[in-house]
Amino acid sequence: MRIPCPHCGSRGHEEFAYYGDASLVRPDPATADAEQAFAEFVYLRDNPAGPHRELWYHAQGCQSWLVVERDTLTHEIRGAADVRSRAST
Amino acid sequence: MTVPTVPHQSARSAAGGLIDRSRPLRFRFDGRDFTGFAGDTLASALVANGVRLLGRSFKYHRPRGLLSAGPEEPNALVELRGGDRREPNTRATVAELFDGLEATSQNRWPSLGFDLLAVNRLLGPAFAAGFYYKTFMWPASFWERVYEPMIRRAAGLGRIATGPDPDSYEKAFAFCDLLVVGAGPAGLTAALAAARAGLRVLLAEEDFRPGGRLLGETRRVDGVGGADWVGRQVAELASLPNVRVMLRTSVFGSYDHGTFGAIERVNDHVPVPPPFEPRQRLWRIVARRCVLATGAIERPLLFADNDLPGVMLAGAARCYANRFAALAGRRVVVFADNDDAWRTAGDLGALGAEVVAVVDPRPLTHRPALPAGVEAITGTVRRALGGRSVRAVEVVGNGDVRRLDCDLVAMSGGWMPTLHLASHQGARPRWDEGRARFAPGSVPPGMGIAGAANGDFTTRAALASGAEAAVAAATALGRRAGQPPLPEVEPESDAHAPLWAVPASRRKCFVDFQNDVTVADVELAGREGFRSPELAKRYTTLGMATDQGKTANLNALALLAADRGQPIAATGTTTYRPPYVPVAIAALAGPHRGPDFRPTRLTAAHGWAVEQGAVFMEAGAWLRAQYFPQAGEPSWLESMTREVNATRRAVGVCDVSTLGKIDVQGPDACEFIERLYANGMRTLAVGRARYGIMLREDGMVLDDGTVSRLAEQRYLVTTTTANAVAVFQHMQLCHQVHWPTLDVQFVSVSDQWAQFSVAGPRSRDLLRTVVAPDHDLSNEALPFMAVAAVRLVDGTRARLFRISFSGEHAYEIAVPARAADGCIRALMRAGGPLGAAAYGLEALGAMRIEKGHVAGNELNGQTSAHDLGLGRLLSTKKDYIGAVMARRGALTDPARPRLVGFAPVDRSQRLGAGAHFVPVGAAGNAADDQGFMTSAAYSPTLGHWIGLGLLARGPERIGERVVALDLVRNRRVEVEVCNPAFVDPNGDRLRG
Amino acid sequence: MRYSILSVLGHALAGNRRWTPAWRDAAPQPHYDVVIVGGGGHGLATAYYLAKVHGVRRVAVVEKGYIGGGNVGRNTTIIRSNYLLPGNIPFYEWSLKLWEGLEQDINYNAMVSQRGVLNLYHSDAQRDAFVRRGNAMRLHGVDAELLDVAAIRRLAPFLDFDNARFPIRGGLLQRRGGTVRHDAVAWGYARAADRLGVDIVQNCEVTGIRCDHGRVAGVETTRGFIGAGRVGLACAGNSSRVAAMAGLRLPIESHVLQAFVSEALKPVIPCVITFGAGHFYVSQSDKGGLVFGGDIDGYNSYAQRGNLPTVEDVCEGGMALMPFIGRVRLLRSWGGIMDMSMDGSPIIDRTPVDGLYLNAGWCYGGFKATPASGWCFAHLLARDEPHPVATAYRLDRFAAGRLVDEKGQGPHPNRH
Amino acid sequence: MARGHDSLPAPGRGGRAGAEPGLIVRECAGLALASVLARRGALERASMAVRTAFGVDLPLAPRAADGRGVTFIWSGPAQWIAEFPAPVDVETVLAAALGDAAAICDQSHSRLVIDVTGPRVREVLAKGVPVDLHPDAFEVGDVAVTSAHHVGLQLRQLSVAPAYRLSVPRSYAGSFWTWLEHSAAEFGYEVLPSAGGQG
Ligand SMILES: Cc1cc2nc3c(=O)[nH]c(=O)nc-3n(C[C@H](O)[C@H](O)[C@H](O)COP(=O)(O)OP(=O)(O)OC[C@H]3O[C@@H](n4cnc5c(N)ncnc54)[C@H](O)[C@@H]3O)c2cc1C
Ligand SMILES: NC(=O)c1ccc[n+]([C@@H]2O[C@H](COP(=O)([O-])OP(=O)(O)OC[C@H]3O[C@@H](n4cnc5c(N)ncnc54)[C@H](O)[C@@H]3O)[C@@H](O)[C@H]2O)c1
Ligand SMILES: Cc1cc2nc3c(=O)[nH]c(=O)nc-3n(C[C@H](O)[C@H](O)[C@H](O)COP(=O)(O)O)c2cc1C
Ligand SMILES: [Zn+2]
Repeated sequence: MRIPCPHCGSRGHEEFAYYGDASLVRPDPATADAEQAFAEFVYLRDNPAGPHRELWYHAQGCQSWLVVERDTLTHEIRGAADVRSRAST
Repeated sequence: MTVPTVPHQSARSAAGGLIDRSRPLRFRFDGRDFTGFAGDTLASALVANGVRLLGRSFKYHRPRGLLSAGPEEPNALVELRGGDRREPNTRATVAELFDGLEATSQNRWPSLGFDLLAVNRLLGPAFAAGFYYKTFMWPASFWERVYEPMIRRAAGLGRIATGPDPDSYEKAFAFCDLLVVGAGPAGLTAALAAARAGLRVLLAEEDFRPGGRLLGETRRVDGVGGADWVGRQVAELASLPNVRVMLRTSVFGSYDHGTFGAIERVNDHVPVPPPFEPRQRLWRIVARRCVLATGAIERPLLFADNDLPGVMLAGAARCYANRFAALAGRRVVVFADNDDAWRTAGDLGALGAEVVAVVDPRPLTHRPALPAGVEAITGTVRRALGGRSVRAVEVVGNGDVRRLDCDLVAMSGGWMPTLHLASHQGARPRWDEGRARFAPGSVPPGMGIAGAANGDFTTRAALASGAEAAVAAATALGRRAGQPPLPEVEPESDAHAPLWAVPASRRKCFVDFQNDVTVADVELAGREGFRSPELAKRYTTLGMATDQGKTANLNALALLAADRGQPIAATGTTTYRPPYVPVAIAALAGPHRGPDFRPTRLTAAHGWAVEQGAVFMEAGAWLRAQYFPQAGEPSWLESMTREVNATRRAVGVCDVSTLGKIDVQGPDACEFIERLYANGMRTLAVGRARYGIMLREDGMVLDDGTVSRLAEQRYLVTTTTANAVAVFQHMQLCHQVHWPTLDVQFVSVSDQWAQFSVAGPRSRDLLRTVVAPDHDLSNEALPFMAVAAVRLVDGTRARLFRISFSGEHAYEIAVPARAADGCIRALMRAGGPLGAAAYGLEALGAMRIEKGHVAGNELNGQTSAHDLGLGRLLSTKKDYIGAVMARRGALTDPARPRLVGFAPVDRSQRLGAGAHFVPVGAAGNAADDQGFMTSAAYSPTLGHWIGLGLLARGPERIGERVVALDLVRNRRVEVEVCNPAFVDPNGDRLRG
Repeated sequence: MRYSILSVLGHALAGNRRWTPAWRDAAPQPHYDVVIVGGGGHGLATAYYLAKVHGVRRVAVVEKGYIGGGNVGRNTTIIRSNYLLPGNIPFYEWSLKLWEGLEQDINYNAMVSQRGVLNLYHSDAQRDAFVRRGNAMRLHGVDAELLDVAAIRRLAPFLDFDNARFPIRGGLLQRRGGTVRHDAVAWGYARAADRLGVDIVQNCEVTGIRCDHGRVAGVETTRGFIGAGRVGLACAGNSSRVAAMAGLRLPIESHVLQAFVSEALKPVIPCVITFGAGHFYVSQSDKGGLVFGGDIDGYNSYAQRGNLPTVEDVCEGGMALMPFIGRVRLLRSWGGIMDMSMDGSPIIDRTPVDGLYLNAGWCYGGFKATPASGWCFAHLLARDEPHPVATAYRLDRFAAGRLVDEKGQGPHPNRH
Repeated sequence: MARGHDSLPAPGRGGRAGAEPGLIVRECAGLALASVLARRGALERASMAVRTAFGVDLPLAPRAADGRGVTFIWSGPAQWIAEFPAPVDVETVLAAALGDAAAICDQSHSRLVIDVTGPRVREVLAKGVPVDLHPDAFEVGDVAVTSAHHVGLQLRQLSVAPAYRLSVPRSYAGSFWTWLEHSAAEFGYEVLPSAGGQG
C-alpha cells in the first residue's frame, strides 16, 4: 500500500506504524463513569468492513500521526491528513 | 575462421530460427552430454536433440515430456545445477541454456527410464482423489511411524540443496508513469506509444528475448518477419531516454496502489554470477498506471492418455519449430478446436515434418488452408497410444474410428488470456460465453489490459489494443498521446468453438498434469459433494502444483460446470494468487541474510570495547559488551565476579549509551512530562533527576527511566534500551493525538550522546580526574539525583548525572558521541591506580538484581506497578496515561504475583530465571503454581545466587520458604522469600 | 458409509462410481434448536460435539461460502499446547488431547502429525521466557523440553548456527505438537456432524440477527430467515461484522495474516520450527511444500490478501534462519482475516443478548484450538455455562482487567 | 582519530575494478547539526527570525534552504535540521537567532553524513532508497526522510550532477556502509578523503 503522507508524499506503508480507529477520543478521566469510558476507549472497536478512519504514524519519515481514510475491504485510500490539523482550529 | 565442430542435433533444422548457430553450448541432462545453441532454452535444446522423456509425474510416476514452451509448463521440471546451487523444480521451458549447464530429472527411482514407483499406476483407482482421508487410520499409532513417512517419501518433487545458497541477491525500487508487462506485440506497441507521449515507461518481459508470440510464429508484420518487426520496435525503445526495457524480468505480483513485485534473473543464464553481481534482483515497482500485455496460454484437450510424451500444445510445437528450428516430432497429428492451431501443419511441414492430419471437431464451412497431403478430419482424438512416448492416436471422425501413427500430437483447445496480475487484488475474471474466453472483471485502479490478455487474439487486434491502452494511460496522466498508425499484418483467424467434452474411457485422462489429477478425479470430487471449484481444487489438488493450474484450471471448471449442469460463467473460478511464477525465497529476502539480516547498532565506544577483548551480546538491535574476560578467567562467571567486586569495592565503568534519550523542551514540557509519567514530576527542580514509570493506557507498566530537568523548560528523559523506539512513538501519540495544544517539542538524542556509568565508592575520585577542576563534585554540590552540565578537562561539554542502577555511589556521564572514545580511554587510564574495572551487561545485571531494580524481565508488559512494588509511585493527584485503568481491582489485587527477592536455603545452590514457585513439599502441578523467578544472578557481593521473582502475595510472605521448580532444567531449589533489595536496602551507599 | 481400507478398495473396483457426498448439501429449515454461524473448523466442530456429546441434533451450520473457505482452510496447520498462562494451558492441552483421538472419533484421516514444534531462542532474556513457559507447561502436565544448541544441531543441522545476526542459543521443544491437514479438519467434522443429523447449509450468508424482546429469535440470511432457539457465532475474522448485527461492539480488530507455500520438495524439515529473532515459522507438508508464515500485515483489513513488504519480511526471516532454502521457490501466498483480540486470547462466552453466544478472538492461533473450541462452545450452548477449561475466556475480562495476555503487548491487536 | 565503526573506511577503490568508479563517496566529517523545532504557533516567528539572521526562509516542505553559513533541512512539519559546515556551538548560535520561537538541540554527533555522487549513483541508491530520485520527481534541494536497508535515512540532492547528501544515525553507520558498499560493488566505488575538519 502507498500512504499519501501530507508532508512527505506517497510512501510505502512499511514506513508507517498502524494504530487503528482514529475516531476514538481519550475520555475525560474526571467524569463519574470514567472507568467504563476508558474501558471502551481502550478495548472496544467498531471494526467496520468498508470506510475506516485510522491512525498511522510516519515512523520512518516525518514522525507525524496521520488520519488516513481507508476502505478495509478494498484498501482504497481516500485521503490522509495530519492529526494535528483537526485540533489546530 | 574455424567453424567449431558441433555434435549433431537430430531434430534441429539447418537454417532458420532465432538461435545463434555460431555459438554452440554444451550441456548435460541426466549424465548425458548434448549440445544446443545460444538462444535456446533447456527445453528447446532437448527437443533439438530428440529427447522426449523429461520427468515423472507426482503421484503415478508416469513418463512425461514437454507440454508447453513457456512458464506454464507442468511436466518438464528438472534439478538445475549442482551442489549448493542445486535448484529443484526448474521448468526446462524457461531455463535459458548456457555452456556447461547441468540438469537432472527428478522424482524417479532408480532412473528416469525405469521408475519403480510407476507401480503406483496399477493401484490407480484406489489412489483416487482423497483416498488418504479415508485410510491409514488403523492402527492409530501407525500414522507417524509408518504411513506418514511413506507418504512423505513418495511425495515431493525435487531435492533441496544441503548448504546455504552461495549466491547473493539484491532488492531495488523502481518508479514509473507506466508499467507495461509483457513485450509481445501489444506490450511493445503500448510502451512505444506511451513513451512517445513522454511518459516514463518501464517495460518488463520475462523472456530473454522480447517479442512474445511473434517469435514463435511465422507471421509477417509491416512487411517483415515478426522477429524483425520486434527488432525495430525494440531499437526505437532503446533510443528513448524515458524508457527502460527489463528483460528476464517476471512481474510476479500486483499489490495495492500500483505496487508490483518483479523478479529479474540477472545471472541465471550463466553458470555462476560474475563477481560483485547478484544472481537475481527483486524489484518493487511503483507505477502510476499499468498495461497488462501478458498474452495468453493455450488450453490442452482432454482425451485418454493425453499425458504421454509427444502430446504437446500446438503453439509450443510451433514455437519450437519457428523460434528454435527444432522439430518436436516427425509424424504429426494436429488436434484442435480452433483455426489458429491449423497453422501448425504448415509451420512444422515447412521444417520437414510429415503432418498426417488435422483433427477438428468443428463442422467447418470454411477451412483454413492446409499444405498438400494433410488430411482434415472432422472429429476428435479419443486416445493416445504408446509406452514411454506417443506412437499413435485413435481418431473418431468422419463416422469411424481410425488409428493414425504419429510421434507428435499437437493439440489446442484455444487460448486463455493471462489475467493473473489483474486478479491478484481479488477481482476475478468474467467468463465470456460468446467468445469462449475469460475477460477481465473489474481490474485494479490504474490498470489497463491489452492484446491477447484482453482477448484480442489476432495480432492486428493486439496491436490496436496495445496502442489504445497506452493512449488511455497517457490521457489519465494528463498527457496528450496520438493513436499511432498501426502496421499492416497479414490476416489471421481466431475462430474457435471450444471442445470440452471428454470421450468416455476407463483410461486416465489428465486435467492437471503435474499433480496427476484426472477427469475421473474431478468427477469423483463432484460425486462426493466437493462441487464448488474451490472445494474440488482442495480435494483433488488440481491447480495446486508448481504451475498453479495454468493449463488445467479451465478444463476443470468446464468439467465441474458440466457436472452441475451449469454454464461456466456460473461456476466461478478459483482464486488467483501471487506469485505468477514461482520465485526463489532468497530473491525475496535479498541481501537481508546472515549477519546482514538486520542492522547492528554499535555504541560510540564500541571500538574501545573490542580492543579490550569484550565478549558481546545482542540487546535488541545493539551489540553490547557482556563481560571483559581477562587472562585466567575460565568463564563469564569469574569475569563478572571480578567486575562486580571492583565496582562495589572501588569503581566500575560501563557503557550505557544504548538507553533511549529524548530531549523535551517548551513552555508545556513540564505539563507534558507530568501527564506521561505515573509518578509526580511537577516538583522536580532544575538540576535534579527523578526515577519515573510510564504506564500504558490499560494501566500496565510501559517503561521506566529517569527524568532530568536541565532547565526550566528543558528535560532529558531516558528509556530502557529495548523500549526506546516504542516510548518515543508513544510520546508522539500523546502529544499529537491526545494533547495537541501542549506547546512542547521533543527529539531523540540517543545517537548524539554516549553515556558511561561510573559506579562505586571511588567513582567520585575517578570522575575528578576527567571533569574540569572548577566543577564542585562534593555531596553538597552534587547530591544523589543531581544533574549538572560540566566540562571535561579537555574542554568537552558533558552532562553529569548522579544516578545509580548498581546501588553504588554512582554517576552517569554523558558526552557527545565523538568524544566517547576519548572519554572512556581517559576514564580507564585514570582508573587503573584506583582499581577500576570496565564492566559489562552480566555485572550490570547482577548488581541491579542485588539492588532489587526491575528491568526487562520484570517489565514484560504483564506486570502492573503494584506487582513490581512500585504501586506507591502512582500519583492519585493527577491525570496521566493509564491512571484510570491502573486503579482497577484486578490490577491491584494483593493475591497477584508480586515482586520479592529469593535466596537459596542451601547457599551453594544455583537459581535460574523461569523457575516456578510451588509450596515446599508440593507435588508440582498446576494448582501449586504461585509465580515464577523473573531474574537470577550469582551475587558476588553476597557470595551466593539470588533471584527476583513474582510470587502470589509475595510481600506478605517475606521469610517464608518455597521451592523454585525448574522442571525443564531438572532443578528443584528450596528458596527463602526476601526483600528484593539484597544490597544496601536503605540506600546509604547511593547517598554517601 | 464408514471409511476404511476395505471401502476404498471396494469402491475402486467399482470404478469409484458409488461414492456418495461426504455431507448433504442441506437446504435451510425454518427452525433449529441451535444455529451456528460460520462453517469453519470451530463452527463445524461445535455442531458435531453438540450432537454427539450433548445430543442436540436440531442444529444447522450456516456458511456464507463453502465450508472450510475461511481460516481453517488457509492456516499454516500448526497444533501445539505450549502456552504460558494458566488461563490458556488447560484449554490448549485439552485441544491437543482431542486431536490425538480425532481420526478414530470422526472416522476421517485428518493426518494429525505429532512431529514436534521447536521454538528457537537467541538471547538470555528469551531463554528465561522459554524456561518460564516450559515450566508452566510441565506444571500443567504438558510435555516440554529445553534443548541446547547441540541438540538443535542434531534435529535441524541446516539452521544457520555460525553466520547469523542473531545466533541460535537454544530452543523449547514440544514433541506432541505438530501439524494437521487443515482442509480435512473441516471436511471430517462436517461429515461426522452430518451423520448425526446436523444440517450444513452452504452459500448462506447471515445478514441480520433477529431479536424479540431482547432475546434472539433467529438469523436473517441470503436464503431467508432461519429461526433458532440459540445462535452461536463462530465467524473468526468476520466476528465484528456479525456481532454488529446484534448491536455489539467487540474487543476485536480484523487483520490480515499471510501464509506461504513453496514448490514440493523431498522431505527435509522434520518438525515445525519458529525463529525467535524474526518473523518466520515453517513446516513441511506431507505433499512436500514448505508451509511458512510470519507476522501479520498490521492494519485492519477484510480483503483476504496481503502486501509485498510482509512477503519480503517473512522471506528475510527464512533466509536468516535456514539459508539452504534460498533456491527453493515460493509457489503461492495468500491471506486470511483474523479476529485479533485486545489481549491475544479468545472469547467463548454469552453475550449481552439473550440466546446469542460468541466464539471469537482466535487471532492467528485458533486452528490448534478447533476441537476444544468446538467442545467448549457446544458445552456453553447446551448448558449455558462455560466449560471448566475455558473459564478465562469471558467477555467481561477486558473491562475488569483480567486479561490473558501471553505476549504482554497490551490492547494493541496488531502486536499480539 | 582512528577510523571506527561509525565513519567511512580509509580512502581508496572498492568493488569491481574499472576505469571510472560508479559511485564516489566522501564523509562530511566536520559539520555541526542541530534540531530546530518551532514552538506551537510560532512558525511565522521562527521563519522571520531565521530570515533575519540567516537570510533564508525556513522550508515548509521537504526541501533544504541554504542561508548565510547554514542550511535548513526540513525533517518534519515545523521541524528542521540546521547544518553548519564547520563545528560551532549550535545551540548558542541558533538560540541567539530564534529566541523562544523554537526548541533547539545539538545533534552534531548524532549522524554519519556522507556525500555520494558518480555516474551510477541513482542505480546504487535505488537498491535501498524507496523514493523516486528521477530528475522529474526529485530536484536539487529536495529532501527525503525515509529509511534504507532498515536504517533511518535523511537524503537531499546537492547538485544536478547528481550528488546527494545522506545522513544516518551514527550507531547504524556500520550497517549502512555495508549496504552501500554491497550495492555499489558491481559498478565499482571510490572512497575519497573526508571533507571537513577531522579528516
Ligand atoms: C495465514 C494463517 C495462518 C494461521 N496459522 C495457524 C496455525 O498455524 N495454527 C493455529 O492454531 N492457527 C492458525 N491460524 C488461525 C486459525 O486458522 C483460525 O484462528 C481458526 O481457523 C479460526 O476458526 P475457524 O476455523 O472457525 O474460522 P474460519 O474457518 O474462518 O470460519 C469462519 C467462517 O465463518 C463464515 N462466516 C463469516 N461471516 C459469515 C456470515 N455473515 N454468515 C455466514 N457465515 C459467515 C466464514 O465464511 C468462515 O467460513 C492461522 C490463520 C491464518 C489466516
Ligand atoms: N489467433 C489466435 O487465436 C491467437 C490467440 C492468442 C494469441 N495469438 C497471438 O499472440 C499475440 C498476442 O500478442 P500479445 O502481445 O498480447 O501477447 P504475447 O503472448 O505475444 O506477449 C506476451 C508477453 O508477455 C510476457 N509476459 C507474460 N506474463 C508476464 C509477466 N508476468 N511478467 C513479464 N512478462 C510477462 C510473455 O513472456 C510474452 O512475451 C499475437 O501475435 C496473436 O496473434 C493468437
Ligand atoms: C497448509 C497449506 C498448504 C497449501 N499447499 C498448497 C500447495 O501445495 N499448492 C497450492 O497451490 N496451494 C497450496 N495452499 C494454498 C491454497 O491454494 C489456498 O491459497 C489457500 O487455501 C487460501 O485460499 P485462497 O487462495 O483460495 O483464498 C496451501 C494452503 C495451506 C493452508
Ligand atoms: Zn511523512
